[in-house]
Amino acid sequence: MSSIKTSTNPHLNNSSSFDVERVRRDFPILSREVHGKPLVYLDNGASSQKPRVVVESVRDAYESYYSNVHRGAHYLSQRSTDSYEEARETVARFINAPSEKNIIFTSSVTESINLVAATWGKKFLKAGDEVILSEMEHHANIVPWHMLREECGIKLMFVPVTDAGDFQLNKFEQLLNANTRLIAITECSNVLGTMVPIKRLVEIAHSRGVPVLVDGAQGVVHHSVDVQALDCDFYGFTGHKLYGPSGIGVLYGKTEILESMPPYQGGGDMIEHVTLDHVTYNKPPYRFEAGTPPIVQAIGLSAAIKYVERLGMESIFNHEQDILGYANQQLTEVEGLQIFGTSENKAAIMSFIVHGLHSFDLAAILDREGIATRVGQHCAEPLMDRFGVEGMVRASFGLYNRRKDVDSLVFAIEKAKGMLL
Amino acid sequence: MSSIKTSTNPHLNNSSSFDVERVRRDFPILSREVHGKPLVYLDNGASSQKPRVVVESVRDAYESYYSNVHRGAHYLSQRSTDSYEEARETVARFINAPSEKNIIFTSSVTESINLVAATWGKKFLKAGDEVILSEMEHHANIVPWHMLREECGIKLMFVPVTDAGDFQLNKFEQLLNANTRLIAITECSNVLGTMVPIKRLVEIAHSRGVPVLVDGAQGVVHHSVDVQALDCDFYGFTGHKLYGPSGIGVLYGKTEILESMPPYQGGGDMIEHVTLDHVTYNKPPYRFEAGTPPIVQAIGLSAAIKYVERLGMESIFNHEQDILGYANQQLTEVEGLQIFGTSENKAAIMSFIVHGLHSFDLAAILDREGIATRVGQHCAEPLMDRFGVEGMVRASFGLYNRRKDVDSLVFAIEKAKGMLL
Amino acid sequence: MNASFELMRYDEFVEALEIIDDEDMRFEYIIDVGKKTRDDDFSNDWKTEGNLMHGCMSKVWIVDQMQKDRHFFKGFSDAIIVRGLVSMMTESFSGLTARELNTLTEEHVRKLNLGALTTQRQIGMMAMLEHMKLLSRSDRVIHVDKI
Amino acid sequence: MNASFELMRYDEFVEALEIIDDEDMRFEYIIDVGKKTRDDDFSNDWKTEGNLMHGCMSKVWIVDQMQKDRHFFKGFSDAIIVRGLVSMMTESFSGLTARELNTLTEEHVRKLNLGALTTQRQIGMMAMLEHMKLLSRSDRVIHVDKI
Ligand SMILES: Cc1ncc(COP(=O)(O)O)c(C=O)c1O
Ligand SMILES: Cc1ncc(COP(=O)(O)O)c(C=O)c1O
Repeated sequence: MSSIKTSTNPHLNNSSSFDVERVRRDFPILSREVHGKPLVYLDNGASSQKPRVVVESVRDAYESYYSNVHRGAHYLSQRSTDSYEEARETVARFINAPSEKNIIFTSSVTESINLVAATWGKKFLKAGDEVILSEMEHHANIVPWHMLREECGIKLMFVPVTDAGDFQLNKFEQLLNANTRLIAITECSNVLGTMVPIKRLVEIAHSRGVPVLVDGAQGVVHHSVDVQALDCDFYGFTGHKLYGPSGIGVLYGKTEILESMPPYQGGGDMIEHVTLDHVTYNKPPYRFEAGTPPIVQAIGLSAAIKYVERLGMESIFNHEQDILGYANQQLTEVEGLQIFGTSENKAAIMSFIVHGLHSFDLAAILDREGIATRVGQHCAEPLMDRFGVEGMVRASFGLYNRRKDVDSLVFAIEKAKGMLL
Repeated sequence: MSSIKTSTNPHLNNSSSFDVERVRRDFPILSREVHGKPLVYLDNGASSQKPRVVVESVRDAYESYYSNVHRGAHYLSQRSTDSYEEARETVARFINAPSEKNIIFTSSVTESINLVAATWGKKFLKAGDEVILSEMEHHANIVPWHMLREECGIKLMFVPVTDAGDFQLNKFEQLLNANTRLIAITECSNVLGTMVPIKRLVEIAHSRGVPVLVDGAQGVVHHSVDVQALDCDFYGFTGHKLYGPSGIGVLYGKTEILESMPPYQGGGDMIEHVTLDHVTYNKPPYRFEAGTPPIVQAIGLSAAIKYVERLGMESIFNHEQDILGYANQQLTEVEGLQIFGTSENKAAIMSFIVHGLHSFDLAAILDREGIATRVGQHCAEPLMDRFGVEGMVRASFGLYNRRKDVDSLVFAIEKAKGMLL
Repeated sequence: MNASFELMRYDEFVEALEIIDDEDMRFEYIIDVGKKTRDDDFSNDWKTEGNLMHGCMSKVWIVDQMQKDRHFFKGFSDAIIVRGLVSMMTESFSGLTARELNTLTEEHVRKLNLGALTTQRQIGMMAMLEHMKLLSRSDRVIHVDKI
Repeated sequence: MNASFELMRYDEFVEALEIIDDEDMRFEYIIDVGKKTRDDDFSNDWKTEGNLMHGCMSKVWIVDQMQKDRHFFKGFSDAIIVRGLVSMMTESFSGLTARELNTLTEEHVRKLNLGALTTQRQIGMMAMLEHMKLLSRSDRVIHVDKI
């Protein structure tokens, strides 16, 4: 990955193969105005916008072949089941899972992680067992483990990050011990942008026989993922950040592990037989999909994945790294602005404060200028504590952002300074 | 409610105020063909089709104001949050909840029931405590309690149904005892159509201090619901059966009960504060909505509710009762056909077998005739055992069905008999 | 809205905001109110956990100083815009009796017509009003007469 | 598909279905095959839990009778349409050695071109083929020579 500090980086002026203006035309919302100004959407870390093909696939499903899945013997039901299962195959191909049977659909990555904590966690973890997280986890990858701590007395250990926001493999190794039972780690910090060296981390963890869960919520959006190459045991992500619909998430798990897990929620589709006294459960992935699943959302996610595949994750990565490099350059020049997260390996996320300005005031003025950013703790309170701040403003970039958007951001920051200081 | 046995029922020829042909034009899918025949969609019990306004509200959300909710300080985020919270108000109004704070969005009624079992259930139930269900529960309202039985040793008691498929209040009263801690009951059987006398049941249960959870998955679709009049403690339903999107469910709970409950899943939005060692939780309903919720699905559900409100639940009920009466008349005349569920209080659901024909063969031939029904155990295996059958064919009617659809059904059944016997 | 008491400061705000017909300028007006609320108007001693109003995106402190039977609120926030809003609320609704306070409704907030404000902040202001009402009934009231 | 062995019965089915160019008629063809498979072709003794193929919507039993090194399958279902499909599968792929069986692929199933069948049933037939392969390697094989 490219360093954001080097402006001589070959990618910086080289997103020629990627025609961003053309790409933008696929996203109807991007041409709207906010407070009378053109929308500059820099809140992709929270959720991204949807290309027309995604919205169309949703409409088409409802208007031409919608039905419940796995249930009816009729044509529409089979047509919907095919599309739903085809979405599972699309996801499997996208992250290079060995089989679509390794793919569980959930409603969000939050649910994916909770599922693992409540099934695998509750079955295999006991008091005194240790789970290693990092200091830069999203609450979604802290609270489920905290709840397990409350329930069964496991211990949580946190790998600290450096001032630059880098993950420290050596500190991680120091935390590993005979009681370590799981590593639950983000692939990419939603605040700092830092990419965690997952492959290396998995090697180390596996050499000690410890499985690894990866929170890929941010990672999967910014670069191409190969769960077999990473060799992680679980990988979760959420559809709405990957240009897909809201209400859909994914959990990948290795076959033997999924097979060893008890079910999560109980209901239709996840059972084999139910009598008044006894219940037997279905095989994975169905064992973990109780009730009517988010059918059309899975179909929409599949359309989103095909869309980014068509653009190419490599091209998206290069394009975003170009924006990131430019943003780094431009923001560094703003007086009083402090960037958090300056790792050499980072995704296109820029969190910062401007000294003397309250972040809420700053974000509010950016909003009046049509610029959507996020402000606050970013569901990462421990990380805010680590950096001793109450909140940050975050500009997180997506495949449709441009250098021009960075210019708008910088202009608006200067305006805010003028208004508030 | 009207008896389906009386053809002199005033409703039977009296759906004049309800122009079904006009209503059908709101549902694009209904004009499609299946296997070269016009689609006759009679699988509404599994999931219903979506009116254009629902699909449009989803498209509009994505194309004109989509963003994550509760998070950003920017315009789109606030616009999305408003729409999401407005959906909560719509749901509250629709089932007459005292406040929108009583409404939790889930991904399905299956999740709603699992939520109650995993939070309220795990906190307040212990070994030996009894939960009363009925013999006609959907697996979604059996398996979560079964899982709790496995985990904590509670006991499940099942109220039997009569041969006509009626719920037996007296048998229910007999099962009530000092160990009874919860009644979890369907409002309407998804197989038999039987309406359970919830109001009366709640009175009896409350007189013993026992709370009641109502599975309204089918009930909410067919008649108007007033949770305050019913006085039930929990009420769950699912959006996709109510002409809304897939991937959205609802849990209503009384305020004091929700406040007494620990959280379900952990993640963003459901917390107040997170440090490495400690977590404090948000108030209901947010405490129970971890992570990014099904934003656009809630908005779509709101559009669906407004749609049925516009038609009027009363009119929908009367219209469907007319179809039901007609279907009962016509199907009774088919030689060898046996109807399951002949309660005087039933919703527009007809389950049956034809003696000498395997239900799968029958449903397959119906499908070739363009008629979508469901066949099998309908996620209600104990009920199949009760009636001593391996499966049934179910024709479940929605607001857009017509007497004509019944005629098509009967015609196709006769054809199947010709082909198979 | 048919209060039998006068809300002079409130009426001034309503009038000032009515005259401004540009959203951006209304926004700047709030910033100005925020800037005018100086740090030294709000004692550091009051910036305690106990005086925090929960549920806001930035920190908001409100205190209620009672003189005779009338409540006088002071508020502060670390963010200027919010500080402007808190000031408008506390100044608007000071000088009332508990009974009078309780007659205030959403309408009072809505009438400020802070179109520049997004709905969430409107809700935030409603929450402030509710918070002030609660505060006035709590044991946190500072009885100035007794000091 | 370049099997070095012959599948006579299979080829007959493929041919017959190719000639029929109407979906409904292809459907009726399967029903006919199902009807021709009589109850007395499939011993009641074989209708055991153990011989059930799981995951089907209706009951499907399959047995494998081995003569020398060749597998001869018989199948039955309580539903006529499924019975037709099972019969086509078991008749098509009987008489092969274990090694030959293992060369059979999805293509063989697809080539039957049961357009009248919806995808799920195609998948069902794939599952049947897989089930037959597994069965032939299991201890459930009935060795006819030894009887
Ligand atoms: C009575 C009843 N309860 C629960 C469910 C489960 O609904 P869902 O699959 O949407 O969670 C259904 C629908 O199948 C139902 O009919
Ligand atoms: C790193 C990370 N993990 C988890 C999540 C939670 O995603 P969701 O809210 O879709 O479950 C997010 C997004 O906010 C995230 O950035």
